[in-house]
Amino acid sequence: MAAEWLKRFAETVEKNKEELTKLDQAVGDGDHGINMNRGLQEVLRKMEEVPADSPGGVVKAAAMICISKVGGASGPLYGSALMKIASALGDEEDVEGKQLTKALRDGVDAIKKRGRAEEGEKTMVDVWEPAVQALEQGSSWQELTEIVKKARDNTIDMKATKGRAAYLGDRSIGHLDPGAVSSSYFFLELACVMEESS
Amino acid sequence: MAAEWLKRFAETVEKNKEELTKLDQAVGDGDHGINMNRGLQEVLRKMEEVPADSPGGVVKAAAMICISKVGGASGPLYGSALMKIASALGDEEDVEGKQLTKALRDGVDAIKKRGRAEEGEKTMVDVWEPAVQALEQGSSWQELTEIVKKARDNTIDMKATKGRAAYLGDRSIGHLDPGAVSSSYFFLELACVMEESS
Amino acid sequence: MKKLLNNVDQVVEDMLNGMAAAHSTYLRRLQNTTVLVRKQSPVNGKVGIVSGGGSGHEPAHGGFVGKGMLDAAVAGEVFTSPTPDQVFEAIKAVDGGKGVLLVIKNYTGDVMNFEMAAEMAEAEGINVQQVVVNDDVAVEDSSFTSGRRGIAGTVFVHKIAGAAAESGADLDEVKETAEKVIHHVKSMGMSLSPCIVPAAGTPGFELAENEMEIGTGIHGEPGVERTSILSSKETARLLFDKVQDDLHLQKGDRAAVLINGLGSTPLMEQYVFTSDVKEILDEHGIETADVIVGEWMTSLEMAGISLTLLKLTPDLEEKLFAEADTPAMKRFAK
Amino acid sequence: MKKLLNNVDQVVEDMLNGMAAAHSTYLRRLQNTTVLVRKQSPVNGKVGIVSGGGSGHEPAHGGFVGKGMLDAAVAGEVFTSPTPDQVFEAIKAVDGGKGVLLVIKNYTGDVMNFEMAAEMAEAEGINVQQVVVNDDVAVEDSSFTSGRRGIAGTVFVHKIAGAAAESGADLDEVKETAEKVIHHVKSMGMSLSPCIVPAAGTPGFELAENEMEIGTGIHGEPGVERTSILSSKETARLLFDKVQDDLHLQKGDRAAVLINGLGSTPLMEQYVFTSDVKEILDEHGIETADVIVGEWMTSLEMAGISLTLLKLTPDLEEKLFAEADTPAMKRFAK
Ligand SMILES: Nc1ncnc2c1ncn2[C@@H]1O[C@H](COP(=O)(O)OP(=O)(O)O)[C@@H](O)[C@H]1O
Ligand SMILES: Nc1ncnc2c1ncn2[C@@H]1O[C@H](COP(=O)(O)OP(=O)(O)O)[C@@H](O)[C@H]1O
Ligand SMILES: [Mg+2]
Ligand SMILES: [Mg+2]
Ligand SMILES: [Mg+2]
Ligand SMILES: [Mg+2]
Repeated sequence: MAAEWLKRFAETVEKNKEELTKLDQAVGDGDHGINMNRGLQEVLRKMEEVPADSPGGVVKAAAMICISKVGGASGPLYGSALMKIASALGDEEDVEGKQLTKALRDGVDAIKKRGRAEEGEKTMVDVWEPAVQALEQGSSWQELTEIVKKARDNTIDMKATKGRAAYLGDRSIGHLDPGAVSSSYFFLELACVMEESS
Repeated sequence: MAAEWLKRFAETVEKNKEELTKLDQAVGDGDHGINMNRGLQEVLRKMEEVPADSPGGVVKAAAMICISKVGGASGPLYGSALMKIASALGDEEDVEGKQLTKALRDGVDAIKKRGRAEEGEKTMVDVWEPAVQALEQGSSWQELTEIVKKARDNTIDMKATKGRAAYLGDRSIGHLDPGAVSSSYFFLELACVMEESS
Repeated sequence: MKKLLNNVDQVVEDMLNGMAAAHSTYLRRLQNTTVLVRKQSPVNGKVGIVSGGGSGHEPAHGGFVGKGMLDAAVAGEVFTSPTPDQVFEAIKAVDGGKGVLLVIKNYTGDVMNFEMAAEMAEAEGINVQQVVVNDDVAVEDSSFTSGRRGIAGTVFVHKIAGAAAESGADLDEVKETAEKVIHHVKSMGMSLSPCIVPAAGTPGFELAENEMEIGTGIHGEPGVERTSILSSKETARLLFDKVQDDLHLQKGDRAAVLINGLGSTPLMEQYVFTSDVKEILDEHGIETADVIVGEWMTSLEMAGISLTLLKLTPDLEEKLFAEADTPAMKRFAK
Repeated sequence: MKKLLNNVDQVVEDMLNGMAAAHSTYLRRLQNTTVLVRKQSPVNGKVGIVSGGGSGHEPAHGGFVGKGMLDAAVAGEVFTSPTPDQVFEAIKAVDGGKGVLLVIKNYTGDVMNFEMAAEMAEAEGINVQQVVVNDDVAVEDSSFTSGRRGIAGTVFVHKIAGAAAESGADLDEVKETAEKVIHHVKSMGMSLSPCIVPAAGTPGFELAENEMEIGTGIHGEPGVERTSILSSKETARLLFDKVQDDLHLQKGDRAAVLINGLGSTPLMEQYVFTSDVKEILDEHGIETADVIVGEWMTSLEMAGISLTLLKLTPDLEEKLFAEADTPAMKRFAK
């Protein structure tokens, strides 16, 4: 499941690379699509070369690649999140819902710690936090999909106070946050994979 | 007469400044109009401030300004020509046709010497030489006008071997030489002034 | 996009090879990394100074590796912070036993990646300290946000902390010196045209023929205000006023000025601007101990300029004028 | 046209003031002229070296005024040779009794104006010699025409003749040294986009999005060939081949390389190109004694690059590495 999930995440990011870059040009420095795609393509290559034997193993390998290949803000953020998720998943071969939710909680906490960011600052946290909270409150995968999309779109009206968009002050309002959009792919693909496998 | 002539020359160059610059962009570095205009505007200012009392004096003052204000290739060339013309005119108050022709001969010779150029090299010499020869052969001012225009247009088909256009080799063919065009103004305005005063 | 290169994905790799080839008397590339280190690294008994960041700001930072400035520069992808493993390699390579100072420009990505590298180095017992440069007064200074960006003022940090390290100061002293520079240095920039990240292929923003952007960052981040084109004099006054609002230079103060072309602004225009800045400083009775003009912290081919003022104290001035010999900045001892 | 300036007609004036303000420890402006001279001029017992030309090539030539290079630089209007009276002022200011060498780039205008100045100086009893730099192999070498242009190779003439003069050589020796450099130096450039003369306001030529121009001059003169965009590797090979056709470097020869950005080509791209050039030189077994990368002889904001190779002899190499201290080029004695 984890391999399928990250594979689809990578594919979606690749497909939307230009879109992410355009969003980052509006409020940042225009490299978010490039950064994410560089790392995730490497994740794909690695998964083919040395398939990990547990979901935790898959995620851990992806974390290492994010840290060492992505760079920028998104590299350490996704990297730290995935690293914590991997730790929480351990090396069990099957992961059940609760454990996954718990792992994602560790992930979002890692992002908030590393990025010193809270909800409402127009960053990827604004997708991660509502998504994880929904799962914690027992939302279905179907419901998660809607919540993630809404959370993503909510960043439009926010004023950025963290990340590069913060330099724009009020001019950051009216744009989607690129990291929130890539994070929405992360959760949407997860929901997809989980629904299909359930 | 000399003052009127140079004044009209200056005005025509100013009017055609962009045209000259465009011609120089095609085969040179795009400053001929700017160079000539910078110098000739200064000539106008000087003529108003300290009117010279003889045609030779007017031309000499203009020569000095060309040398010290125009720069590039055209500065020393027009400057040297005008200097020799001034010498030939001396400080007499009236200049008759023959003396003028003789002076212009000294002028074109100065250009050829300073520029180490002959006819047919696609430079201002290709207007000066035919123009002076025509006067030497007794052409009327009316006839000079036609000869000068033709000489100017003849530079289109020439391949440049002197000046900046020479760097273009065969690609210089098909363009008017900017210095030939400014020189045509010089002779056309002279013809005009002489006709009117005759 | 018109660029002289071979492959957009290889541009940093190719560039680092070019830098190593051109400046082989100064520096070498650590194999399989994006790190340039001083030829003889580590320098024993000297605090090592490591800086770096996304590429596209050349000569920063590789051009400042050498005597009296940096021991290592870590290059990320274009406009993208380098990753922690690369920074860690740099730290290991330059630690001469007296510890290592990281000079970080204040961007979330840079801060996080360098911090992770510092954690890795500390785990290996290397003494690492860091300073974060945040000289860009275009951005509001607020403790609720990630704060101000680091831009061209970083060059003064390299120069002056580098002089401190070269003179044998210990890690705390070098860090203190760097922090003093950071405290005294303020910058602001503007741009006339955007730049194109090679892998993106399109400009980061667009400006009409009669527009300029005030307060642009060095990564093509949009600025804080868009106006119709101002003259050099007006621009100088606008940037000076903003910098001065923060720096409060007094009559009789000594300052160092750094005029930084962002990429495609010719030196001709930079010198016109210099002349206007000098006039304003003279008006205010500020003594210009040093005026540095050129390209130091660029933004690919962006057209634009930034103004940096450093308020000098005698100790900073002494270190500013200390000998330096690097590819991009050389200074004879006075 | 988007430029940072105040008045297109004042741009040279303003620029010279800026250069004088920024580099006051190196040079001063001769009042009411467009001449920058070494702070302490004339240097007694030293041959004076005067160069110059149209403006728009900064840092050339004012940036090379200082110890070990030029004694004076004369600035003309943008891309327009300075006038004889200005050159004459420079000659007078730097003659320290041992005579003055004029280093002229081979353009009809420059040659004529400098020659007229030399005539004026000789009339006043000053010993003046001149050399004409013609390193641009893009142009056919012919005695029927005005011959080849002088471009970035001029910087090597400044450096090496400057070292000769600094070492106390007499006028004939300095001239001979300069001529030897001229004989051994060849260059060729290309451009990706044109430049705009401020007073003209429109570009000198136009290039489509997929075109580049080979052999462009440094004044926006059209080049010799227009091709679709080549990679850096292909460009390096093309320029190298043309230069090598004339220079005939042999395996084991030592050469100095000067990579010159024409204005808006970022250092990033220049270093990519450097890496490709180095590879070609290595292939040919040519030893690169020195690689100089940056902006030395620009063409306003033109995008493009030129490659200059100087074939070294032991005496040229020694002078190339001699100490120099100027605003734009500094070199520590080895
Ligand atoms: N301090 C932070 N905390 C959480 N997320 C952040 C923070 N800073 C930036 N981000 C996220 O990172 C995204 C930008 O990533 P990217 O463009 O790859 O890096 P960079 O900003 O370094 O260019 C932003 O859209 C935002 O979602
Ligand atoms: N050697 C020469 N002899 C005669 N005329 C020349 C020579 N070189 C250039 N010219 C003339 O000068 C003109 C160019 O003048 P201008 O553009 O002002 O100077 P520059 O070429 O230095 O930019 C040419 O069009 C040509 O007519
Ligand atoms: Mg980004
Ligand atoms: Mg011209
Ligand atoms: Mg980035
Ligand atoms: Mg010219």
